[in-house]
Amino acid sequence: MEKKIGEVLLNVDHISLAFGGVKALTDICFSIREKEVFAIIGPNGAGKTSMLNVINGFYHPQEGEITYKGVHRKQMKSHDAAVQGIARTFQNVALFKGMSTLDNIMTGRIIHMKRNLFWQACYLGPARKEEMQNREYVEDIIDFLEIQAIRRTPVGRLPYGLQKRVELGRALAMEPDLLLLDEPMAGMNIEEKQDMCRFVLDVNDQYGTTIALIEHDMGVVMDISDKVVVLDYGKKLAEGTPDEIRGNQTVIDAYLGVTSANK
Amino acid sequence: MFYREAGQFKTTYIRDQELFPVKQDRWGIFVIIGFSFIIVPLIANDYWLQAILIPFLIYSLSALGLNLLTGYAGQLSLGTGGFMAVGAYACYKLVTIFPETNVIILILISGFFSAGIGIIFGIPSLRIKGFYLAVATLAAQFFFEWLFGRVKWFYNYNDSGAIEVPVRNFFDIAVTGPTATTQARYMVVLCIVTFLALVAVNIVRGKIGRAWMAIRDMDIAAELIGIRPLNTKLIAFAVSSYYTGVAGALFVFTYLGSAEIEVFDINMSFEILFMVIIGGLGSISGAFLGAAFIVLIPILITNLPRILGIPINAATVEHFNFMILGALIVLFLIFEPHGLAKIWSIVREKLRAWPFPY
Amino acid sequence: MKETTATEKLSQVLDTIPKLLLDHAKKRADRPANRLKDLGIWQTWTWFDVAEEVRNLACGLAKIGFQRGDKLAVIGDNRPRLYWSMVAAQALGGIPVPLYQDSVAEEMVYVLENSDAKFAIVQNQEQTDKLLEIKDRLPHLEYICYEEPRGMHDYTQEFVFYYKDVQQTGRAFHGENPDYFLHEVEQGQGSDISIFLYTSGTTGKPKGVVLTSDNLIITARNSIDFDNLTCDEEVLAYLPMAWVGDNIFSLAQAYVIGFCVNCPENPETVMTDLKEIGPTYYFAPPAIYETVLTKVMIRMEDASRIKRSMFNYFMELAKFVGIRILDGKHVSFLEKFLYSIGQILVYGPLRNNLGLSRTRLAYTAGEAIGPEIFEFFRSLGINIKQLYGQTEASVFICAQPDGQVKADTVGIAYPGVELRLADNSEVFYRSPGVFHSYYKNPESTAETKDAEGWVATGDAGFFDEDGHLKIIDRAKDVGLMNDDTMFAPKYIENKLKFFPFIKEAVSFGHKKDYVSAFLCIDIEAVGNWAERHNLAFSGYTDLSAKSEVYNLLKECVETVNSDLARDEKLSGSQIKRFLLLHKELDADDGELTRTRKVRRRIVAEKYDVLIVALDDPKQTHCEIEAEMTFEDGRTGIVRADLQILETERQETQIHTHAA
Amino acid sequence: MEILTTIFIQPFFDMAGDPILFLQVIWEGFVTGILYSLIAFGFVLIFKASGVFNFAQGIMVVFAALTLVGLHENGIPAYIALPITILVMYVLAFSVERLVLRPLVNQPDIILFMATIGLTFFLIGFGEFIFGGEPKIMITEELLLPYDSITFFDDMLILQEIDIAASIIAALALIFLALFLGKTKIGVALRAVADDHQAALSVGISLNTIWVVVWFISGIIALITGIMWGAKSDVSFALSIIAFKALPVLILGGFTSVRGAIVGGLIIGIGEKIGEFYWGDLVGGSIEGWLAYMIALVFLFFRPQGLFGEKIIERV
Repeated sequence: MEKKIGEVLLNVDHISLAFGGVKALTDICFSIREKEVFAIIGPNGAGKTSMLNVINGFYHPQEGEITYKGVHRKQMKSHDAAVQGIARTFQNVALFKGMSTLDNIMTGRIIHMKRNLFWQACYLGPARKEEMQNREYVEDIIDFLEIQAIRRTPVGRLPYGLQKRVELGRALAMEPDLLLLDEPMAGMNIEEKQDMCRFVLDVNDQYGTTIALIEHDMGVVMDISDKVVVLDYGKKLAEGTPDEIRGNQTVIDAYLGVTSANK
Repeated sequence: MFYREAGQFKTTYIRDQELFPVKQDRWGIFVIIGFSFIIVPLIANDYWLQAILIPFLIYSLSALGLNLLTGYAGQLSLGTGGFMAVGAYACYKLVTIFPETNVIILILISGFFSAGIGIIFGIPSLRIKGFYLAVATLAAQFFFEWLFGRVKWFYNYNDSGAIEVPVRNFFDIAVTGPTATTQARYMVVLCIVTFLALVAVNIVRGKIGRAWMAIRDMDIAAELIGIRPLNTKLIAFAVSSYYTGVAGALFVFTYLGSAEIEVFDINMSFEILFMVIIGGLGSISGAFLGAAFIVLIPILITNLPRILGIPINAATVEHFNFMILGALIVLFLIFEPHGLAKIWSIVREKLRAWPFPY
Repeated sequence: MKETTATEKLSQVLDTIPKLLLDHAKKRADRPANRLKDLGIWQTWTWFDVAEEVRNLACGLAKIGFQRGDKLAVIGDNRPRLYWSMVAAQALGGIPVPLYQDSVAEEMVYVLENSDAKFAIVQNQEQTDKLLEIKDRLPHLEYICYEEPRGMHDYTQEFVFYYKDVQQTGRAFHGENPDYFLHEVEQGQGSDISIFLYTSGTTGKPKGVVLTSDNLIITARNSIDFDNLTCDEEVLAYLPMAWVGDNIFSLAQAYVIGFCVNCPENPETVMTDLKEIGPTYYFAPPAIYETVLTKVMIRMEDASRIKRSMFNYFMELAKFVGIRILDGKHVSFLEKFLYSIGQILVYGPLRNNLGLSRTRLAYTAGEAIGPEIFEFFRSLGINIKQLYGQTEASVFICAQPDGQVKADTVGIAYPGVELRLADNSEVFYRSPGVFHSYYKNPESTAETKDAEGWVATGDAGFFDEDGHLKIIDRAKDVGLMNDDTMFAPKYIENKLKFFPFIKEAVSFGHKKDYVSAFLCIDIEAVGNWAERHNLAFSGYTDLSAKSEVYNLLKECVETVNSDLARDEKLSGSQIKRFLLLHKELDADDGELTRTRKVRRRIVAEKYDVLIVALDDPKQTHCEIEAEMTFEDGRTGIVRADLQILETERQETQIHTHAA
Repeated sequence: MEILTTIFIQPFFDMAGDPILFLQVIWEGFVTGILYSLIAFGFVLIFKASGVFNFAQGIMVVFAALTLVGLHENGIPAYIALPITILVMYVLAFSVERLVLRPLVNQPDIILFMATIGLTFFLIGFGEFIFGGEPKIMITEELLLPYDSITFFDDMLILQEIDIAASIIAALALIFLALFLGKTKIGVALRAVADDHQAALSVGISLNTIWVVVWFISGIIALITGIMWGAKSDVSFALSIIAFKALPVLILGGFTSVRGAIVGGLIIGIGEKIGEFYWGDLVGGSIEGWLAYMIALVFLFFRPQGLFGEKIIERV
């Protein structure tokens, strides 16, 4: 069925980023629209992750500007980005090892919890009510991701695939408008990948979340994304629909050829 | 073995997130609390109360405070002694300035002073991490050792340089000062510690506790999900210091009766740290277990030779104390780095799975 | 006893499930009626809530166009909402038709088509898809209603409804005409058709057993008195809703007496959910009890030696003491004392870990249960009993009263049930539970049920010395030996298969002088045994050929013989000669059905040579070559020379020594 | 206003007013600074090589000194006592590696840190048990260390010879170690360990050996420090306080930078002496105990990675 792509949600305008002398990103422009599944692809070290880090304010670009929900910003603290509805998952799972699945996902609700220390201390009245409401919300996510069985398991003990799923859950708990996924399917077997694809798509049209993802598996990218941008050595190589990208010669030379070779 | 969990199902989140969801645990804790409130005051003699139980409770409180900071929020601190001192001296000044006000309230208030100090010394935690921070907190330790030793105003210009606890009543029962009975002082300590322990549990199982653990486990990820590192860390420092501060006040007011700044020296900080580590980082019960361990060991070492009738002079005992304590620490770290709390939880799991091995 | 009088008084009026529901909604409005493990907790509905839910749903269905006599198919795991939809249908004078949720679309076609279901209420997307796949072949099926919205957002067909939307409509509808629902319910009578239950026919097409409200409710009342169940029972509904048992245990009984039915989160979590709920009243087929037992033993293997020996000691003790205590027999003070220690150290914790701490009453049925399994649970103090039943009887035909429980009988005739044995020892019964008819299948109805309402079970059996019924086999399979002693292959084979070492057994005796048998070893069990007696072997065939193994199995066979010797009727059918097959009986080779039942005819002709050899007392071994399918699907010929062993047979002896 | 002058202006006038005195103060600071540097150096060595935050460094100083003096008290001549002490330090290093480090390998840092505190307690108990708790006098003469004092500017500036000796020896020690690290195989391996353990192994020396060596070296450094310091005050466990004085040096210089340790030591030493001398009285004196920390903290605010550390780029 046809899903409606909305207005521009996030606009990246001539972004350049360097560490010391090393240029990580050079003059990158693209824009992500609401309800879109937007893929960033490129060989290793192409600056994909750096791009995400810039978007959610973890890195601060030397040049260029980012417009999110119509607001321009040069610099932004990562937690502000979170509060404004940008959530993300990480290339190598960044869960809180000491906590259970449930608690990990609950941390995603912190930005939505307002009660102060005093109420916390009594753990009744408003604080408890708030706690319960958020628990309910989180349980919906747990149900959605089909991880009921591991609710109480410390995430450290979970297999990699599940950890990725929990991490997605934590991001969802933030009720993000823009969800950044850094290689959500890396190191997964076929079934896990299929599940993850299903979840990503379901998130996209059930929660109406805009999704920007980095992924190596071309098949996956071409299947699920509406728009693809290709990076190489920190520069933008191409941008367009999956089909356009498939057709694009430069991309094939620089990248697709390579991966298909070592596949 | 004693667990009968079949049929203990939860129909609401409130019941599901109770402190002790398992009935047997609930009973256990009630028994312990009931025992310490009712039976102990009746049966325990002065030696037990004065030499073991009161210090045990106070140390537990202090260890609890440090555990919140180090075990939950992951910020290592070596300044515990200093923060305790702040609590103690603040309380002393308050009591002398407001003689009419109820001393227990003052004790609880004096915690806020150390909380404030804690925030100030917590500020570096934004820029520096791990051992750098630990060393930084030593500044607090030495600064306050110096401050309370040098500035006479803090000990009301006593010639002795010590702070003497005045007699104060609670519903015309003396609870502090020379005339207060050990029972009375024990009850005061017990009530405050129980109350604060409950509060601590509530904090750590809620939003704030999770924020702390998030920062502890992976600060970057925590920040990216919208947790503000500075606020979170500072709250941790404030709460932690509040606990240690109150502990300090109790230490002087209900345990020592009079004290000089030396009691809060660096070794105090270490003892508390030992309690936290041996008890188990990131566990409330650990604080109590650790405190019990550290309090009891020296008593054992001191009394064992006497019981066995081995003649041995006090100095040597003192030396043995140090050696054995040191050795024990190392052994503990080698054999159970997660501390007594971990051991207990293993035992508990075994009991739940009984007769199965796991 | 009070319960009884109460129920009798009620029975004047409350003769349908919906009426009972409304009654509970009045009498025990805020007692729990259903629970579902969902979103991490046990969501609970009181009887009042349930009445609401059912009413809204019913009204909603009516609004859409549900009329009296319409059939409503119900497909899904055990879910309160699905139970409610059955009740809603009954309230409107319709007929619910529960289906097996795991059957594929193809298998559903027949039932849906035969029952001409007009409505279907299904659990989720998966089931909906099945129906959509076959819908065009089901002219009657007009409406599909799904319970779980997950993944359903782009199902835009106008005939597909969301459960809650239907209830929404219903609420509105009820607002407009408040007395509609009550009026509909009042129209219902005990004699009305209450439900279609399709018997998963082992042979031929399934048959739709038609049961009336009276069938279900009267049977339920009897059973409640028989086991004096109360409204405080907790049961876990985890067996297929299409199976008659679930309709009695989780619906009829619950609605008559008003206890709470709990539904697991999903099929994978049944065991944990069982432990959380701790049912007071529990039903499971023998297979489940068996797996539980094996799990226990496996887990105990890893326990420390002291713990293990303690465990074994107390389990031994329990075998004698526990069971006697349960049967109210006398036990010495010392034994009582030891048992109570065991209670603390082993039985209590064990029951807790199995989730059976609170279980007052447990039933097993459907197949014979291994004595040691049965004893294991009873020795723990769990009052597990056997019952013998059929869909056609609304379950209950025979059951074991408390205190008179045996591993190998199914007990005495149930209250209100008359029993009769035919000459070929087939069991006939007559009871208030006897089914109305097979839907659209008069001839089979006639075959099974005669004019006076006697129903043929198709099972052969006999009464033992205390008048307990013993089911031995399907009547048609029971044979006669040349000396006219009864030969019940399945009975013997089951006894054999109770031994862990024996995977499969096929016995021959019909029109023969003596009974002989093929045995297939259980490679797991025997393999372990071999390793423990460091006996090297290269594979299945090799292992079965070992003489040590033969002797091991010989013991088993002889135990069975001495067992048989205790029934004068069967004593003659002791096993004289047996051999160990060189290969496992395999569904791929057509020797087993997919449900792992032996196809004796096929086996018989395939291994004709062997049977001949067995029948000829002079032969001590026999050449065989048989085609078999290997793991990788290749087929090949396996050649083997099988040894044949003579076994001890014993004189008939009625005096029973402890097992 | 009055107060402000006394804090912000007066002291500098005093400095300018009596430059020789100022020089004297700086010299004092310089000497203490050197000793701080030595301790910090031993500390850095261990931290680099085994990632252990060795809290026992200060106690090792005392322990070394105590052993030396203790042996001499029992009639063993200095020239024998000294090598024996060195041997003791080796045994210590060896047993620490065997009994503490090896069992705790791969444990989180805080655990190892705690272990060293445990070690500290043990050594205190042990040392006092063997040699008794009462303060002792360092055997300066027997070790042929000078103990006169030289004076300049007609007795205005007084330098203790022992201090000069101390600085020279310290300097020598540092140079020697620098060479050792730079030239010898072990030294190279040792520096490799700091970067990554595999590399170290490739050099062909087992981690355990390296750890023993490292702890031994810092043991010797401790001995040197102990002698010097003991010569200035007396030998007792009160000395271990200087260990705490060395810690701010570490924050300042960075845990892993040798240069940092040395420079930091001097900054702290001189800084706190000046602070004490010119400002101390304003607040009641003897502020040395914490001034060092304050200096370090203030410093950190502007350079979190310490004097010579590189700026850290965080990754996710």
